[in-house]
Amino acid sequence: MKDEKYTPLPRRPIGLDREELKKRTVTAPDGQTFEVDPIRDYYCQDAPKAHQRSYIKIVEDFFNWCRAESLWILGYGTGCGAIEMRPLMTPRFDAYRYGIQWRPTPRQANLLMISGYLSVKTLKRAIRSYEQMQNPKYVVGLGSCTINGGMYWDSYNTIKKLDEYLPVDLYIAGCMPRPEALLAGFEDLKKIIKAGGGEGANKYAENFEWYKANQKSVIKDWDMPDYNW
Amino acid sequence: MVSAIFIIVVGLGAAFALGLLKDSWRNGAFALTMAALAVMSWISISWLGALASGAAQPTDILTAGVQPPFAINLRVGLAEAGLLSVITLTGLLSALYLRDALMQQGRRSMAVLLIAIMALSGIVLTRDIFNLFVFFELMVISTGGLVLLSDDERAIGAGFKYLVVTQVISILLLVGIIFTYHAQGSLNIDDFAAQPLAAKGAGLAFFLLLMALVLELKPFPANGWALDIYESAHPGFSAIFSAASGTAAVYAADKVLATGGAEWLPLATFIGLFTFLASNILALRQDNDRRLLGYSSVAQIGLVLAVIGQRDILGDQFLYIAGGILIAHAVAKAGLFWISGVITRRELTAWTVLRLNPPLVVAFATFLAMLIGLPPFPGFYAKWELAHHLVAEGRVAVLVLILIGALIEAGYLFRWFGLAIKREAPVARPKYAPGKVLVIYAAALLGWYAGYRWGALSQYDNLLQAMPLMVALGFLLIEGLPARIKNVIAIAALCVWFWLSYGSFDPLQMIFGVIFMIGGAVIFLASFHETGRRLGFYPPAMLMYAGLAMLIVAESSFAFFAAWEVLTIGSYFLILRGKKSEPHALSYLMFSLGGAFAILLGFALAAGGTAPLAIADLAQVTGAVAPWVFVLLAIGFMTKTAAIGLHIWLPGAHAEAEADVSPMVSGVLLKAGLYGMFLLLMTMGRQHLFGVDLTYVLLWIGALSALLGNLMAIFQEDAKRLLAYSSIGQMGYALFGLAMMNHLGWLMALMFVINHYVYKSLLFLSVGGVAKRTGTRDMYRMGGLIKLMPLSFIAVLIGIITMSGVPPLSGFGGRWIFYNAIMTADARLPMVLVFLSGPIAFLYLFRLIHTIFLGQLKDEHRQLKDAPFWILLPQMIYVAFLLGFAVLPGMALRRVDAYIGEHFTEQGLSWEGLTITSEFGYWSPVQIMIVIGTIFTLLFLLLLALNHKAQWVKQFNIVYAAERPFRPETTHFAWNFFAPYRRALGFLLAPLVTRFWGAITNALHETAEFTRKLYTGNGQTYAVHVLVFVVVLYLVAGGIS
Amino acid sequence: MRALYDRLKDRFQLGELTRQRPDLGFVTVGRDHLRALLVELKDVEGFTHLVLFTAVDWLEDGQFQLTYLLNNRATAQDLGVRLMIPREGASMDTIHDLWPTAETYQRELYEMFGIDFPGSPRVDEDFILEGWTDLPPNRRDFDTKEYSEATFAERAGRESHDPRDHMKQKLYPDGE
Amino acid sequence: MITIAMTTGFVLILIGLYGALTNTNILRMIVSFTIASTGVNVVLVSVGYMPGRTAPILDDAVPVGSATTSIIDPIPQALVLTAIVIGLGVTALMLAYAYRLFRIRQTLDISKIVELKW
Amino acid sequence: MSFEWIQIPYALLTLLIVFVYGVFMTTIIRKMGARAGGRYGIRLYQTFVDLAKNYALRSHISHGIMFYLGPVFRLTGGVGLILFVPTIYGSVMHQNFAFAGDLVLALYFVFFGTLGMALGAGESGHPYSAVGITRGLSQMTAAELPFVLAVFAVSLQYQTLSITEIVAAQQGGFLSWTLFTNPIAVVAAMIGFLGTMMRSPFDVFLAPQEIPIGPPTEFHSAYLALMQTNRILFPIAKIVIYMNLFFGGATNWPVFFLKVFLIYLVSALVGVVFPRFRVEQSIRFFLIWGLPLGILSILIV
Repeated sequence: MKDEKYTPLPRRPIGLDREELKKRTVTAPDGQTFEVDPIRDYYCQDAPKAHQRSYIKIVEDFFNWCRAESLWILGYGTGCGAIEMRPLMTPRFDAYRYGIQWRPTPRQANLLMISGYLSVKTLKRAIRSYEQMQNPKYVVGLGSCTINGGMYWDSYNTIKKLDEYLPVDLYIAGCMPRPEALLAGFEDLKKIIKAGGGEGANKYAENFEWYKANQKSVIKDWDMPDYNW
Repeated sequence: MVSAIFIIVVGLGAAFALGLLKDSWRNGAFALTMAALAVMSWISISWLGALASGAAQPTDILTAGVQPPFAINLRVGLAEAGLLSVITLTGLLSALYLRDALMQQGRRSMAVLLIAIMALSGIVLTRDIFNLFVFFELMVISTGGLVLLSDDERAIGAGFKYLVVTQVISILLLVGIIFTYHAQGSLNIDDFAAQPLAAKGAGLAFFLLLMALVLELKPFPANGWALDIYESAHPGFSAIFSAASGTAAVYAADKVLATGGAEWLPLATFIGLFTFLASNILALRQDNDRRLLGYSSVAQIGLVLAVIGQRDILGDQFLYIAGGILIAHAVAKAGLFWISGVITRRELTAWTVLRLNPPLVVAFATFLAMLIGLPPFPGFYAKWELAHHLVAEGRVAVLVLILIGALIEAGYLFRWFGLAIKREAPVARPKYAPGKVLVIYAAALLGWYAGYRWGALSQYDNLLQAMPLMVALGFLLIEGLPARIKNVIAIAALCVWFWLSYGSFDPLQMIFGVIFMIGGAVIFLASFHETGRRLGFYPPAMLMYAGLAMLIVAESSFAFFAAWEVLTIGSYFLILRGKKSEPHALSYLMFSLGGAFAILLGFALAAGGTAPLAIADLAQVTGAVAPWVFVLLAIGFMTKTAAIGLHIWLPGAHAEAEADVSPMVSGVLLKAGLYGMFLLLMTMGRQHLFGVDLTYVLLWIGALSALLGNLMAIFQEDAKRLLAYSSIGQMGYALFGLAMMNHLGWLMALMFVINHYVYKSLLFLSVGGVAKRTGTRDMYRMGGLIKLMPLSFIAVLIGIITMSGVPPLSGFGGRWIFYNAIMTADARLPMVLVFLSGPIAFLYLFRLIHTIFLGQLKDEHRQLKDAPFWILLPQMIYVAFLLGFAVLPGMALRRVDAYIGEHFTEQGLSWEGLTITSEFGYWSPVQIMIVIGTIFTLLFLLLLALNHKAQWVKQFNIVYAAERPFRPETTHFAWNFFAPYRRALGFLLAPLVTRFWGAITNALHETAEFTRKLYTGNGQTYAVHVLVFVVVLYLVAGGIS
Repeated sequence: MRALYDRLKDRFQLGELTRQRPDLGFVTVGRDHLRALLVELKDVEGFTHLVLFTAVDWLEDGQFQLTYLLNNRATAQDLGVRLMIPREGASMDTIHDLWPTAETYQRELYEMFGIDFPGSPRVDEDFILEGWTDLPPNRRDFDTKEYSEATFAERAGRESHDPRDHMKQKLYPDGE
Repeated sequence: MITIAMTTGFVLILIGLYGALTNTNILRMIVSFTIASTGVNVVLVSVGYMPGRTAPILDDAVPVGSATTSIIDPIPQALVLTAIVIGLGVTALMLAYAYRLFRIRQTLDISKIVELKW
Repeated sequence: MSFEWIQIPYALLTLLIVFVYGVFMTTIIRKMGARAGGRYGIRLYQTFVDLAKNYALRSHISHGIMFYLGPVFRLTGGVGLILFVPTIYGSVMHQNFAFAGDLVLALYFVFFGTLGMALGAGESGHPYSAVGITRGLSQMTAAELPFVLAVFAVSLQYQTLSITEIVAAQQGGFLSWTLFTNPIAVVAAMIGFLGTMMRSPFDVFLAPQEIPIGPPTEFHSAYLALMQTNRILFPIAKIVIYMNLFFGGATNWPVFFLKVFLIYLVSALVGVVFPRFRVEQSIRFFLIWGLPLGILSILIV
């Protein structure tokens, strides 16, 4: 039952129309004026490239082993899973002994944990962080929310299928999965990587158009370049 | 030879003749007046010429044909002739200047003018005290008449006050005359000298006579009337009142004093000094140009009176000294009053209008320099001689007071000059009456001529014949040429001078010579960037270089001091050119002049007499005076190196200067102070004062400068200020090295001299170029310029690596020598400060490069280009030199090492092969370079192999906690960059020194503000001042005798 | 609480006082008296803290109910001031000058209910929802399930149950 | 005699100065200064006075030959004459000033002419 | 001393040994930290795996020339420092390139890598990098002070600036070590040592909690790998200087390993016990505790 009488209230421009991203005219110190286009001038516009394994197999296997044994997680929490991950650092679970560490910056991390439901707003940040990580990189979805929406199945603001938007390597089911399940999940992820299956970044680059279309279909105020370097 | 009496005859006759003319025939009357004045001037000048050349002898003119005392006699000697020339020429020029006013008032005013000049001449000529009274009264009456020439209605009140006071004075004078006559039985001055005053009453009579004459000199505080006249009278007349009347009155006082014997001289000295100091202090608070000039006049006459008070010790130099000061004062003050006449408004800032007429600015500067006694004007020679005489006779206190007064005077005069040059000028150029302007130029030329004569008479070299100075002054003449042509000439002049003189240099002079001349020429390359005519840049710049050139070759203390003052003045004008540099240039000048006066005192103490002193003879100074000489000279030199405590001028002066001036005043000028310190330590060595080793004190000063200079540098937001504070620190290092008094310490100081010249010039040029492009000096407004200005970035990078002493560049050499030097130094505590300051330097250097070139590029800078070619060119030369010097430091230091070895036998360096070896360690620049270069290249290749396909991203492609920046301004972390450091060590930055000097200047200003309330403006109060002055002085004099 | 109500009742033409707990009560007030009442409560009666400012959609009545929940720290009392405004063209006076925090609540109401607060700072900016273009989601005529199905991709094979029936089924499969 | 004259002269000077410094009316000041200069003149004359001698006018009463012993010192007399003349000139000038001052300021009160100060 | 070509392979050998030992040391120290916290800690080969992974990452970005060169500067600083200091006393093989300069060179060359690193981090344009740099530099300047004073005291004590000669003077029983002949200087130097090891309580400029990781925020893959390599080499290089100046140097590799381990242990033990200082607190700490000791040490020599 839509209310026909409702007229939308005025909103500030969003997306690429927002004030900060509009072209602005700037006066240089010498008095010349010129135009600055924030998106074009301040951000790299290039699309991501797929990086093929260019090494001979044994080297690639060695590297994959290294990658598997040195999983650096981006310390980024969404939803309730953020709480479940913390115990992994404590003496009780001690994920370090499996080569798992937390890094505070996506530049240095390899593993993005989506630890629960993703609202549209958070999805934007998750995509940005993912794109700022370096290839090869892995995504793990935690809990039923990332798998099929879970209890947020009819929410107006929560995505229900993470792999539509990011190349997920592994889901760990549960609501929420306990730390033990996480450890087991990491072991599975390691197996995938060692087997050469951790090519999510390449998949993302190869299907870039598809992922972007999906992302943009839910993120109405797309206000960043297509790929966040 | 026409008898001098015709001066009086012509004046009087013409005045009477004017009375016969028709009132409407004004042109004729004016012509007659001018003719009469011209004749009077001609007579005076011809006498002067004849007496000076020895063609004539001093002559007595017996007016009634009988010998005195039975008739009045006049006398023309050298002094009289000179003063007559001043008076009559002032009259002549003023009459020309007053033409409009005189024509308007008619022949009566012309007659009064003639009477005035005649009366003043009479005062000089006569030897009879009652005749003196008559001429004085004539002067009073004619002054009363001429005051009315003014357009200013207030002049009438001032004139009346004047008359009131002169009534009192004439009562004193008459009573004094009659009792003197009673006691002496004669009115002739020459008779007094013959028989000393015996009777008790005679003392009082002479006192009254003397007081009356002294009161005519407008002594403080009995001079309110005179100031009112100065303020309100027509400037053409004020010129006469200041230059001619003052001159005549001084001479009258001198004549009478000469007969009174030595016991009256202290009184004259006291009055003179008191007036000189007090009037100068009072002038600080003036904002009316003519009243300020009035105070200055009063002060100058007081100075002359003080000099007269020293006539017992000055001997045959008395005329030279007193005359020098008097003539400089007369010419300058007349000129300044004349200039004030072409300026319509009376506040000091109204003088900005002069800027529309540059020759007038030159004249203004000339007059100011003459007043303060800067080279090459007569006052300079007089000051030098006076100082030496005073010191020779132990009257150091008098000298110190004179110098303090002169410093204050320089303060307000140059503050005024700064206002005139820097405040906003009106756009429309006013129409100057050509006659008036010509008169002003004539005065300026006369000033230069007087300078030349005094130079010729001096027992030293005539400064105006010194080649560098002549070249610099020559730039005044070619000021009309385009800047680039002048720049070529300037570079050529520096190179030619170096080429002509380097043959005679020892290695020390060689290093400084190369920095001053060749270094100066390299900096001049940056000046090619300026187009147009660039008025007012080359004369001061070349004046500074002339001073530097003269400084290196100076062998006597006089030559050294003259060069020092020349370079001070040149650099002052140069610094003053900066946009907001007005207060900083002034404080620079004040510290420099204060330092120069300390040097003067030091040299005078060292000479101990009037004989010329060779710099090398400083080594022979011994005894109790030696440490004081050392202290004074060191203070003088440290004002230039901006040692802590004397540093507050430097940041502003260097920061506000133009892009190519900053390296001149920082890279080059600071080294003059170090050169002085070198000479001082080389000749005088260790001195002890109160049992303290003075070099130890220097060690502390150097260390403190290094620490605090560096510390202050890290908190600057302004890039050039940062560099300026860093200069304080760097000079502190050099001073520290020198004060260690060992071989390696000196070598390190020299290394710093070379390095500091190169990297500070380099950095100032780069920062200046960047500031030119970005339009700001605030570093936090810049950022991310590396991609747009890569060459400037490279220059700054090389500069800061060198400066911070990181291997492999040459700064490391300095540090290495430093470590070796301190191994044998005795004092260890100050070293702690130096150790502390080393890493701090790293902080501000990093800040410099980071906030300007790294971080986020701002919107408005996105399309900047690299600095202009001509500013980059010298930078690239410096970069090349630094790289070369890093590998082969021996090319400069080897010879110097040997040279220093003559002074310190121990501890040389061994320069064999590629390795430099000391007693303690070793250092191999080439090998370091190779090793570091190889490692770097290999690692770089490794990274390239791994990473050659890197994606180049733009400035907002940063991880931002999953957010994104919107504006570069809010993303560039730059402002208050070292906040934690401020929290930890900010307490060291309390501006104690600034507060100290601020308190002194405030106290002076408050004193002036308080004291000038004496001058209530009421004529009766002024008369009371006069009476009280006489009574108090009588009591004081009684106390003295 | 009652004493307070009696003091203010006539001056501000308050509606009935509803006391939910000894320390929590609600009153209704007309729009004309709202601001005066809030000022009085804040400055005189010691209700210095705006705990909550929210709305309820009475779709059937065509009205929004606004609730300003105030807290008096000294007496540990909460007082809710309730106000009905028409749903169509909903608009209310801003109170951000009384409580700066109200600015945030007003942004929320603007975004989630479509209630305008003219003059409130940044009220037209995105608050929680970024780039929302549909009906304000907290209006009851907005169908969130329909929107969700239309907008977000779904994974096939998901079953949804009514929680009550499902749990009953699961716990008591026999039907008891 | 000399003492009386000289004392009178000095008293006149002091009266004149006192008058000049306490009266704010310009005309009164000028009169006071006239009194003071009269006093000065009296002092001048009294200095030259020698008891029992006559005026230094060489006429029949005073032959040239005995002049040196019979006349008083002529110089102060000459000085007085000059001083009187000059005093007259200065007084005239002051009066002229007073006139112009009154014309432009409409007052003769010197304490009000203080626009130039400090 | 002069250069011969054979020294190049010798130096490379030293470098290799130090590198391997450094990897091992880093792991051990981290494991000790973990054990102090009750954890098992990383595996023995973990440091090496991390390094290899970072070298092997496939994609890279660059913010500019200095960003690219920063890690190169950094590692050059570390490698150079090792090579400019003789590693094993009395061994011809492990004199490295000490002929190029003495103690002063070593002291100042420390800044080389710091400067390059700071420039690289600066060009990344990340404000957190700049914040980290100001904190790091501020703290480093204060921490260097007691160390430099102690070094000067030692060179005064032995009247030489040559590291080899300082080591030579300490031979002949452990009682002739500087540690026992000049204990105050050693204490001062060790205070400075704590400050430069980037460990708690002086690690605020890395501050992983407040500002993600400080200066290296933007560095990744191969850049990060170079920097990690430096983090392995540099502490050893630094400890070698300390060992040579204060602890009698090492005449053979086992002694070297032992001494380096023990000195490293000092900072590790302090690190696991004490919480973190703010920057101005650590500056004050060095000025109040380190500086007077340093001054005392040069005054009493």
